Amino acid sequence: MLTTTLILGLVLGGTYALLALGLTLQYGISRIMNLAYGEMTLAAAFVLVALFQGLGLPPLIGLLVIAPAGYAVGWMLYAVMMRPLVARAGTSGRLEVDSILATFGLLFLIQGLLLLVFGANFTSISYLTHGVNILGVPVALNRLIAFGICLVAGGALVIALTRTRWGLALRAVAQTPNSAPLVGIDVNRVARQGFALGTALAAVGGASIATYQTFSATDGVIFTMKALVIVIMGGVGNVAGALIAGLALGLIETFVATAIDPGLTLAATFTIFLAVLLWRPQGLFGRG
Amino acid sequence: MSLLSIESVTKRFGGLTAVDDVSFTLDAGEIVGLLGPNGSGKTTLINLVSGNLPVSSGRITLAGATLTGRRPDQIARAGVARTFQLVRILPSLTLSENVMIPAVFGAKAHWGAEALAVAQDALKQVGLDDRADMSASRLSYIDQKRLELARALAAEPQVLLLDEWLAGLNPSELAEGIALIRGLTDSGITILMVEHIMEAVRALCPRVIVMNSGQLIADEATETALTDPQVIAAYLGESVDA
Amino acid sequence: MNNFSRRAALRSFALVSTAASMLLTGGVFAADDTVTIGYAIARTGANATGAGITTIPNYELWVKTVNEAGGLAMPDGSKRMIEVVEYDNRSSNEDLVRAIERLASQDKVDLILPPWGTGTNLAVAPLFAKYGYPQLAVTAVTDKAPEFAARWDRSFWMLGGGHDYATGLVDVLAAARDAGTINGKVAVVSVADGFGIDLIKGARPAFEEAGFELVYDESYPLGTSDFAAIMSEAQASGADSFVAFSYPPGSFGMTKTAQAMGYNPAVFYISVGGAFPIYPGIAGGKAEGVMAIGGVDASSDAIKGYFAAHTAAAGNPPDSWASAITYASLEMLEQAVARVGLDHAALAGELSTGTFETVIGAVKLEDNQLRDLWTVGQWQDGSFRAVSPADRAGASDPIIPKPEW
Amino acid sequence: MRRYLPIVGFLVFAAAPFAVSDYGLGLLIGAVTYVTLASAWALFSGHTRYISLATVAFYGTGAYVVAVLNETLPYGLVLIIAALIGALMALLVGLSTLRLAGVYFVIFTFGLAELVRQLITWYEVNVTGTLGRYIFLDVTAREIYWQMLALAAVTIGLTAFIHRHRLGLALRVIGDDEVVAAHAGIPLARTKLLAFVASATILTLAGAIASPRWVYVEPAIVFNSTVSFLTVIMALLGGANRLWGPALGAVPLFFAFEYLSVNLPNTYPIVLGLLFIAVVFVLPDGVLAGIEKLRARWKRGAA
Repeated sequence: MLTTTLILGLVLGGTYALLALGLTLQYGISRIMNLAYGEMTLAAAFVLVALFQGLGLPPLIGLLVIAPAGYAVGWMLYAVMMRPLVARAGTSGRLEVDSILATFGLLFLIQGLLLLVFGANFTSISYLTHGVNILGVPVALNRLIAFGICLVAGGALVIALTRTRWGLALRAVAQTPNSAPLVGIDVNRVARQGFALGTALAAVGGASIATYQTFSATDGVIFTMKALVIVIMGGVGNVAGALIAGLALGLIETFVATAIDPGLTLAATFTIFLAVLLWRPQGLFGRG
Repeated sequence: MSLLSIESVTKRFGGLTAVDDVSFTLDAGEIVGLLGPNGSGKTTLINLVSGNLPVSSGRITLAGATLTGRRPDQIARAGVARTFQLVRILPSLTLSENVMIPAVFGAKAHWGAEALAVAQDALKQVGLDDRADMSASRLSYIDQKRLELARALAAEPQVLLLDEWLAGLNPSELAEGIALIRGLTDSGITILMVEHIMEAVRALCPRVIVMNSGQLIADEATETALTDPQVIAAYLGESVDA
Repeated sequence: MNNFSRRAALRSFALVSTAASMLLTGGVFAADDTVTIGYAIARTGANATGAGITTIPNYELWVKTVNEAGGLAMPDGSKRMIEVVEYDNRSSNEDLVRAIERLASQDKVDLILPPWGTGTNLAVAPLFAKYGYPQLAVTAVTDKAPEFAARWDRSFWMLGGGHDYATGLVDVLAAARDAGTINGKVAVVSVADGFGIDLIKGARPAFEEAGFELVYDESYPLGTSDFAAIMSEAQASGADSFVAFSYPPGSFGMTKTAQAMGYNPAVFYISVGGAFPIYPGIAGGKAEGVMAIGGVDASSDAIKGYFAAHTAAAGNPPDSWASAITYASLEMLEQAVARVGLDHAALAGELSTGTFETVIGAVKLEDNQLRDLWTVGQWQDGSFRAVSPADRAGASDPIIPKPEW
Repeated sequence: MRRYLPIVGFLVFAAAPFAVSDYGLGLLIGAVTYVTLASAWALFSGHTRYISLATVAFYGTGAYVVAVLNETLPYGLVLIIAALIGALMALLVGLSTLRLAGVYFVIFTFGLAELVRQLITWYEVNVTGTLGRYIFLDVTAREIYWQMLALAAVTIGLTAFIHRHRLGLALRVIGDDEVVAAHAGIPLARTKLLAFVASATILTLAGAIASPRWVYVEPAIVFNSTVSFLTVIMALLGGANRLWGPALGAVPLFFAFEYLSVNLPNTYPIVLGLLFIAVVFVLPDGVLAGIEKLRARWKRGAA
């Protein structure tokens, strides 16, 4: 039983972590509190289904198209919409308010477009649904693939952030945006990259969710919320933290569902989330 | 009888001891310079006195009343006012509102015309009384510094803590600033000022306290301190007149 | 600041007076040669999906069908075209209530069609009653339907209550157990909202009375997207019957999870969503034998014709539970209008006492409720066929155990 | 003369139900509800700049209290209990969260609304076994309107009072710089708590007053996070730190939403989204500040 809980929890946590990676970058590096994050993942999910059903493109190939497209969209969004807000805010705290408002508008805009283009129906595809036996626990292949994507994307990000010059610049901007320019970092460029990369990850997360979960055009806020919870638990801008927090959350939810009461899974999530906020607002794995 | 007394005060941040067992006292009406190289713990000490940071151990008293363990607002109401190393004005308020705040929320709790009068007096002391209704966000840097001083004065404090209040001023502004502080001491207020500008320290403070790496290394007359080998050693590598 | 506030107050009055003129005038419809029918339905928000599947396509199909036939027939034999006034209730009851007030007091439409959902239908019931409009509440499942029908005598409740569906299911399972095809253990999960609670509250005593043992009985919150833990607990419980009182995302998620983990209970029952046309696709073409709430007499010509018309108009077939009843409610309205006209009192009386020919057969309401309901259906040969009540004409025999995925 | 304008205005509004249709009254209720919510929200958040997304946690709780108690207690008492529960909840939340700064506070309040919803759901499912509750109260739409109008008047009156009072100044200082506020002698925790509790009590009461119109109540209906978002947007649009700002944001936005849902039911979210983005870019400090700026420019042009 414990093995089952552990494996199911890890698989679930993997999808959570993947969902949160993009948000932690956008929020940590670009300082954009992106309320439209869930809609962005949803848009990618719809595109994946459209590619699969319309063009017969296998989802794993579709991912290779969607990820760079997400990067491009994020890049443009930042340049057109976020950059003016960042410039206007300067060092004051108003960027928080402005980004909440602007991305709230974006949330409606994307949701409206999705409803218009794809309709209000539940959408789902069947792709690699058969089970694979892991230590005696049957797990759907598509979930395993999503878990693998999470590990690859998350691992690559952690390595890129800790081992490369580019990663150093990103981390510098995340931690001290005001002093980063002093050491010759182009904060605007880094922030744009962070936002674009975050959007690409949101797209990858959404596309992999589309392979195993039923969704509809109004589900975005659920994704945003899960991602937010994990980002806060892991520490803003902390990729490794988001990975660990995502996995932990998956384990906790599975544990609560099996050992206590499935009715309390979401309540447990929010309780832990609020407790972390009060006890360690910098995140479980942040400094300080 | 000393007014402000610092008794074996220590502040640790994790493994770092920023202020290490520091003791000294200030008499009423005294103006004392607090010197030391960057990172020696001066600003931390100011933060401990004003309650911005809690002490790790030790005791601070004002006229016999214990300040340690109390919140900044309680310490402010007890009669301690301060300025900040990086100037902190309130941009969305007018000059007169900026200055009025400690008068309203301080020990005397003035309100209405009375508070306005206190604010106006303080603004006059620093020479900003003609712009009382202007938004503080539109002030120049020197005027922001003046505003901050006026705000500290409007608290009608017993002890004024100045954290590099003269830093960043050009020579003529500096002369003005020194004259302004000297004017204050004449009114009987007690001042502890962190300062890097030796010219100002010489001109204003008969006595200095010198810190290095969190420890108090000298508490003596200014002229003595500035020739003290220990003090000079501490400043080595640092530009004294930076 | 103070000065400014006063100016702002002045300005706000100017603004409000513009708004007020908007309140007082507004759209006036020429009601001579057309029949205006209004509805406030969820185009956006949480209810948009349910409304988009069950309610909106049927309203649109019916209006199109009637208008193509020359309009709505009146008692005098004349025909009047239907003109639709539609608002988005944004899945918010506040907006919905206001929209109904607008339809009734401002637009003064001839008829109002109800919104989608149990809570929404209850929220507007006092308003329908206040303005006298008949309310054909289809997509509302509530055990309190008899009370509501008594409280608001022009309201009609057409989808039964949780108790009906729970006992219908228990009947099917009891017959199978008595035949020796399944054991006496049941694993049941329910979604934690009004619908799930109603069903599980009806099901617990019914199962107990029939001698079943509930070896797993848990609820899960609305918005749960991962069912691996729940399904593996149910699988480990030793029950032959898996019962889920679920909403579409849950129904679909549990199906996929069960397939992935090779969970093959003899009875696999889910609730809302199981009768959706997209379900076989979601089940990867392996829907055969899955039971769900609702059902239609798939072999009847009326249903076949309705499915074909719906597919032609909306691009996809209807769901096999509330859709046909929704359409039937509109046919009832159409026939009642043809008999007594648009007078609300007469219309309500006719709906309450008359007999109507509809896609679900002849309908006669009992105490303003539709009681001839299909409670359990099963996917058989690509159609979702009603299996309970077994003694009703048109019922198919259930296939138990369900073929493996 | 101008001093009496708000009073005259209040009387005009109080008499309005006699002149409008039922739908008109519905619109008035909606508009006044959002004026109340936005003004009450701004009472705490406008000056302190703590963006709270917990509006619906209180608003929904108010409605739920009515749903639970409406059959056992007289209506007036139910309202009082709702207000008390809101105040108590705000006190607990405030004590634990008001030291959270900036975006952490935003997220916490967002999570709080969800937690309250989940806990009530779990409690109802597992303890009382009745998730949906009915509110069959003989409160007419007019009475709801008058109650809400009175609450709006009280909220704006209270805001005006606080603006002129030391508390208002303290809140403004806190919004600009908490460190300075503390060093000027302002007790941070107590000041913030006072404003937060006042704001939350009004929000809860607003939910309690509005609830009889819903008839049927369940957590998914009453804890609809859109309400929190709309409140924030409305207050910020008008100018959250001004007395009439929230009202001036709430009224036009409310009517804009109504217009959109009537005339563009299919593209409503798209237009709404574009509208928001436009507001952020064109009127960053709210309508009132925008008008002020325009006037200043016009004056300069004239001079």
